[in-house]
Amino acid sequence: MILKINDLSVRLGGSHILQGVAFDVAETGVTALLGRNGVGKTTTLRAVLGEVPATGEVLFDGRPALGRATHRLVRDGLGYVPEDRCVFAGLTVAENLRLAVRVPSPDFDLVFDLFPELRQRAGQRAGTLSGGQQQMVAIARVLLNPNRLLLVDEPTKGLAPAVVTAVAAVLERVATRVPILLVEQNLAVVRRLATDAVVLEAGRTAWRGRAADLLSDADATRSLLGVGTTAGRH
Amino acid sequence: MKSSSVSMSPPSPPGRLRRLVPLLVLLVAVVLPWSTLSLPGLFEGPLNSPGTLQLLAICLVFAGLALGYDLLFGRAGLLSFGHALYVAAGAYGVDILVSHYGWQLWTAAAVTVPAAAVLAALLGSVALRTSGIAFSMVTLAFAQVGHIVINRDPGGLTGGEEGLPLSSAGLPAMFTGVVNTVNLYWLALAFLTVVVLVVHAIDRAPLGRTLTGLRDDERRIAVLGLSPYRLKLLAFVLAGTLAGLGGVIYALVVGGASPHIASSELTLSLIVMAVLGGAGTRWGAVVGGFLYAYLDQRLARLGGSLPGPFGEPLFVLGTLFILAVYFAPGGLASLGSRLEPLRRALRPRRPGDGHPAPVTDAV
Amino acid sequence: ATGGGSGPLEVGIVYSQSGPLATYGAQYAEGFKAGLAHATGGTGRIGDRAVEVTWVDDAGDPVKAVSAAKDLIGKGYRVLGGSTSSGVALQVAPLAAENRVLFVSGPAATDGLTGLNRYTFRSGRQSYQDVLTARTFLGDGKKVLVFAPDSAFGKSNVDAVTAVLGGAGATVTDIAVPANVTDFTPFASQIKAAAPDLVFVAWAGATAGAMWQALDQQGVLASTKVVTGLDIRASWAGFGAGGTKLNLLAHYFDGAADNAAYQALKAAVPGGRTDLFHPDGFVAAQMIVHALQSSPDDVDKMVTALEGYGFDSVKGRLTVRAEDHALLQPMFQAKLTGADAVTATGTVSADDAAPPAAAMKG
Amino acid sequence: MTAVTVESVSWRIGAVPIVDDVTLQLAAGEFMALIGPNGAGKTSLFNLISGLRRPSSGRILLDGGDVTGLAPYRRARLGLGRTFQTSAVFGSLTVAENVALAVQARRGGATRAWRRRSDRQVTARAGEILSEVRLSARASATAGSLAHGEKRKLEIALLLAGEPSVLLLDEPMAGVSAEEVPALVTVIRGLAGESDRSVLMVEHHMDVVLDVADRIAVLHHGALLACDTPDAVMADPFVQEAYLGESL
Amino acid sequence: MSTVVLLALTGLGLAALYFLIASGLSLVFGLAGVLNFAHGLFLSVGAYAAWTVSESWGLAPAVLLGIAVAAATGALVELVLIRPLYTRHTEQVLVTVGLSLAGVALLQSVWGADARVFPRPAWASSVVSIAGAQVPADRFLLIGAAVLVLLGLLAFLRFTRYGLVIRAGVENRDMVSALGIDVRNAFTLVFTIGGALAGLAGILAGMYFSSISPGQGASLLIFAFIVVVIGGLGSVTGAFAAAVAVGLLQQFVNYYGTAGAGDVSVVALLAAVLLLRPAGLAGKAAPA
Ligand SMILES: Nc1ncnc2c1ncn2[C@@H]1O[C@H](COP(=O)(O)OP(=O)(O)OP(=O)(O)O)[C@@H](O)[C@H]1O
Ligand SMILES: Nc1ncnc2c1ncn2[C@@H]1O[C@H](COP(=O)(O)OP(=O)(O)OP(=O)(O)O)[C@@H](O)[C@H]1O
Ligand SMILES: CC(C)C[C@H](N)C(=O)O
Ligand SMILES: [Mg+2]
Ligand SMILES: [Mg+2]
Repeated sequence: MILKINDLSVRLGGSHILQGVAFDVAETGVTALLGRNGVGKTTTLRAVLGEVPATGEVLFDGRPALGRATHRLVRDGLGYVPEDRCVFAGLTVAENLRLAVRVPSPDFDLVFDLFPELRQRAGQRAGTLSGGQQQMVAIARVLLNPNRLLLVDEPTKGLAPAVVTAVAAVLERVATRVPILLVEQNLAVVRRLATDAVVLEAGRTAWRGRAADLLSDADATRSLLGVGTTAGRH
Repeated sequence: MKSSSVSMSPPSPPGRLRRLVPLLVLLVAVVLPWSTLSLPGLFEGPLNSPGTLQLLAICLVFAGLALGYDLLFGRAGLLSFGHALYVAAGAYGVDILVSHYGWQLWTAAAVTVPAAAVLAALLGSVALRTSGIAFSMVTLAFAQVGHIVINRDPGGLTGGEEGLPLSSAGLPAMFTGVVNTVNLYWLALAFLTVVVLVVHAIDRAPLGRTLTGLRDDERRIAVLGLSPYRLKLLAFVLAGTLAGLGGVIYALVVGGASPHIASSELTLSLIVMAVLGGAGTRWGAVVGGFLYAYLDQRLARLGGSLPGPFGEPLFVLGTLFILAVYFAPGGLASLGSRLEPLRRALRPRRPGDGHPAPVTDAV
Repeated sequence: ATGGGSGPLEVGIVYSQSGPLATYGAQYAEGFKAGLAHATGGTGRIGDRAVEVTWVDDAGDPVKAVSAAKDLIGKGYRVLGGSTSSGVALQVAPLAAENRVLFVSGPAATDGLTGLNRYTFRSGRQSYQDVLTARTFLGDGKKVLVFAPDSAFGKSNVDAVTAVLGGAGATVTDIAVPANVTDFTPFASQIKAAAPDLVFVAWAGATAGAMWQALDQQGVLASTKVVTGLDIRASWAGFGAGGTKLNLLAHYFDGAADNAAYQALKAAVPGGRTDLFHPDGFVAAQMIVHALQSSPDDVDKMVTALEGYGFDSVKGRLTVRAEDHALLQPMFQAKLTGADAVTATGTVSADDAAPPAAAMKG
Repeated sequence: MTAVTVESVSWRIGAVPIVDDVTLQLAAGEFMALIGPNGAGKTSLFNLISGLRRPSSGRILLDGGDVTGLAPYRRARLGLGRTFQTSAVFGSLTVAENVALAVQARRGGATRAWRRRSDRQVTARAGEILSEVRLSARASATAGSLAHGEKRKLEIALLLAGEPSVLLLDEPMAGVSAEEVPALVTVIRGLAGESDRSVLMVEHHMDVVLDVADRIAVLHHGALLACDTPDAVMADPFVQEAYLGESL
Repeated sequence: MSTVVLLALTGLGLAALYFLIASGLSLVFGLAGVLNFAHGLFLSVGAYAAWTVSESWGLAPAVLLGIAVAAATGALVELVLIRPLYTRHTEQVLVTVGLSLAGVALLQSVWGADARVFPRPAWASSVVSIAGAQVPADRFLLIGAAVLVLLGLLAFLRFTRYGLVIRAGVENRDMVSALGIDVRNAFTLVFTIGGALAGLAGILAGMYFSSISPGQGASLLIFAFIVVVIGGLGSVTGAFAAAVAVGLLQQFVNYYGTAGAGDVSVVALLAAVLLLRPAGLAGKAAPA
């Protein structure tokens, strides 16, 4: 297990947002973190990363992660693609990428192979990129460095269908080398990528197990995710 | 932090009680000059002594000025570095008309305040063509010109750096002489009350909500069909008018005008007051302005008796301000709301009493 | 409060303990204490009543000064002193008249205080006296240039020079410089270009050093006679290399005069080195003691007693002119002989340095 | 009658065309979807129509009237409403206040400095709208603390409050959880339900697009490639290849 | 002719002084986004530190000490005051306002309010005769220092990643950390450099005026603000260009215009530039 989460609890602005989330992320493959809007998926990722104060236990690569500085966790191989992309609007695309480089030989080939557009737009300020282009920058940033685990929050949001497919393919490729904890609303993507699945409900873990088991169980998906198993097929 | 203006149900009894608190405070403030109570340490003399009343009057004026500024800064999100200009316009305007031209006080005030509003409208309409830090700097630039002009004593009107004492000839007898300090006190209290009424009315009215919206997202305001520019100008002129009025009262209370009130330091101290108390909150700026002015005046009185840097009022004020920013984020006004969870826990919960349901129930 | 009878006689001094003029304030306060002891024969009492002095800081801010004055007046004080800066003095003086209390202003040099109202007096010199002293340097020069900040202080100097030297047949022009200017070079070269016979410099404050530097570098000090006022000792070094070329008019410096009052002051001042504003405090104490001696309680009697009062003080013989309360006093001419040494080169009598009488306004 | 006419509109940054000579007509009551790869210029076109940007050339007409030079707020008053791709809500107001502000912006009185009885009706109307977008439960939450999907719904609520006759929706479904999609589709379809309302919607969820759109416009590199019935557009080989790609 | 030369060269000297003061301000503002009202205090701290030891240590070591003390002040302020407030941007600025109030008062209580004579090398008081103009030699010292500072800063921004890290950190600190970068040290470094630059400027200003006083730094700050803003927020080259414009404008207007028009013309320039190009001379178009 690359990541073990136990009894994770977060309070923000007076509300108890996570109330004892518990699940593990396997050493290989994609673990999907699912749930409706506002159940705390993003908050879970941010808590693991140390961006919000949390209590409980988080073991990353066998070492306690809570309380460690974010940048140290990242240097130890925890990559993060945030939900709202968080590209640096004032920096150019090239600067955004350069900033993300942590190793002597970053994998620019992979990045430009996947997103050729980023090469053309190297000099453009990231704030003026289209939504989808920003998403590309955000994903590209973690692909430059080798990682032990990726936390990826809704990577296909706002992407054109062809790009969704491409990103899914990228993640699939990446997942052969690095395990991914993936938050995703697009069940088609989940179906294609996920080996394991965790469902949150109201700040608690409501379901965990094999992704295939969840997606093939119509009752479970309906009650946990509110959709039939056929939803999300494009 | 901000009280909901779309209340879902009538205020509960304790809420109504809390609304009475300001009225009670006002009442106490009005009758205070009849009290001979001494509060050693807090004030030099008994409450009804001229020295104490003068001190309180100055505090009240600054409380009003700070709240007026907070209409701009805390509500509409406009960080003007030139607010002092409109205070100075009020103070010098009335002072010049009374002292040089021998006008009667009320006539002079009736001309000065609208003039300050017009000045704010003119300069605001130019400055608001920019935004963000550029806006701050343009307002600073305008105010700086005002400061320079006042210091140069054009035509002997302003008295330059020596300031212009308010000639008592044009003043009603009720405002001259130390025994009449109490009238200045009431005047200052009336000014503060006016500012509070105006700003709080705006807070509760649609305009308050719209200004907050403007602060949050200008683009969105525009596509909803409201002109951000006009809204900002409206806030700027309103705040400028209140500042002009405050300047008039200031000149009366202090007995004149000096270039300090046109300086960027005055604007900075207004910002400090607003933040100290809690910018954008209901009572924050009032509390901050009152407290700042009180300490500023009192520390000067205690100055000689304190060791080393503590003898410098600005050292103590600056340090206090830094500590407040640290330990009372959101200002002094937020100290109360920090106790809110505790209070809420103690209060029996009734279904649908309009408080936010816990987040997790909502999803 | 000062009830009749035998309570202490209360005097309130509102002055700069902190703020930009704190040094002036400190000298004033030291001088006042020395003067009080001197005038009461070391007892600090008038008759059987002790003089009790309350010291209040105004931080150089008129608002605080007015508050403090109102507080003191409200508590029954009938005698106020202090006012280190002109801005404060002008704001406090109206309170004296409104409330019929005696106000003896301190180092504030503005001419505006003279003749302002019946209840206001001054214990220092006024700008006009500086200018009258400067006239003694004129010789038979005809072109006079005033170099002064573009402020009320500067303007009053320009006006005074125009009246005094212009009246003596000279043509007076002026260069008014922004008070907060950073580089004086353009102005210095303007003076150079104007080639006047005499330059009167009225400048005080932190930038004086840069100003003298510029005048020296552009050759103004070498080519023209330059007259200016002498500030406190700590500032002398700021005259820089060209300082010895200057003709100084002085309100006061240590050693300008010698008499019993000077010896008393010298003995009381820490280190024995008296400075520019010590006499102002000393004189204020002398005037206040005289006023209280004439009547401990009746302010109008105090005013009458002070009007026309002549007495010996640190600078020599002083007289309070009855018409407008100008304080007639001798002034001095001096030369800088080193960074820390000044020698007197002449004395201007109180009469020669007497400003024209102003009408009493209130 | 055309609701929106875009007449040879171009928008260039430097020499680079972002929107390139687009001509488009949205009929009254029509529901048109605008698709295209990321960076095609869809949001930019919205910015031009709503007035946040001025076109480099070309004209924009609203209900037949030229609005090319008008400020955004003037266009909004003419009945043009829009949502933003990245949610732009009033973060420090509550959800209910957000909507009430929008309602009042429409009905007048948003800049009134005193209260009136009629403000009650505004509040009531805001409540209705919130339940329409299924956000009632969060009415008193501060909008800034909403989860992403909730903000998307609030965006729609703000739009509804303006009672616009022309709606520009920029990716309304992005980030909305699968469960909520059908309900939101219902809301959006409802928007267009009233006959005179016209909708132009950017959306990458093709199932939604196909579900609601009368016509689909395709934008690529700033230029309009096609504008036709859904079937025709879906059959277009370019759309198939460059936009839809192979299905997951 | 000699007048024009004199005005031009002293104008450039003034520009150099403004730029030296503005450089640290611009760096901290441009990178860390903090409009540092305490910059003037840093100036005074450096100058007083140098002044205190100048007599016993000699001028050169005193200058170094002054710069070091100001740099340490900058670092300390960042560590103690700015860092804990990094999510609260307005408060960061406000803390510097409080600091400038308290700090100047502290200096005043220690050294008194009066101006102190600041030492300078003898040659700095001499004049150089150029085309008939007597140009004070210290102006060349200032101009040289300003050019060196400009080049140094450009090299720092160009050849290190700090510039990038901090610009990104201002936008979203969490995200920079999430890229594995210790953004906190970068901020401390920028404040340290800002402090050192302020110290240098304070010392040179002390020599320029041949005196220092507690409020001197703060009173010079307003021109530095103007220079930074006209130059375009955070652009060091922009600030340099703006300083030259402001220095020359002020000098020439002060000579040829009516008295005091210099200040007003600078303020007018500021207003004009901002109204025509809200992002300043070197500013880029506002983000979409
Ligand atoms: N800073 C905050 N203060 C208060 N509440 C917050 C804060 N941040 C998030 N929340 C609340 O916590 C809950 C969980 O938010 P989170 O962003 O983790 O949800 P999510 O599962 O990622 O939802 P989505 O699918 O919409 O992205 C939401 O109800 C949100 O309103
Ligand atoms: N200010 C600008 N400077 C330079 N390029 C810009 C600017 N604004 C937009 N662009 C470019 O214009 C193109 C169109 O952007 P736009 O946001 O309109 O795309 P979009 O079609 O909405 O894409 P998405 O579906 O990803 O949101 C993009 O390539 C973007 O990078
Ligand atoms: C002698 C002067 C320097 C005193 C003081 N500056 C005043 O205001 O007049
Ligand atoms: Mg989320
Ligand atoms: Mg878009």
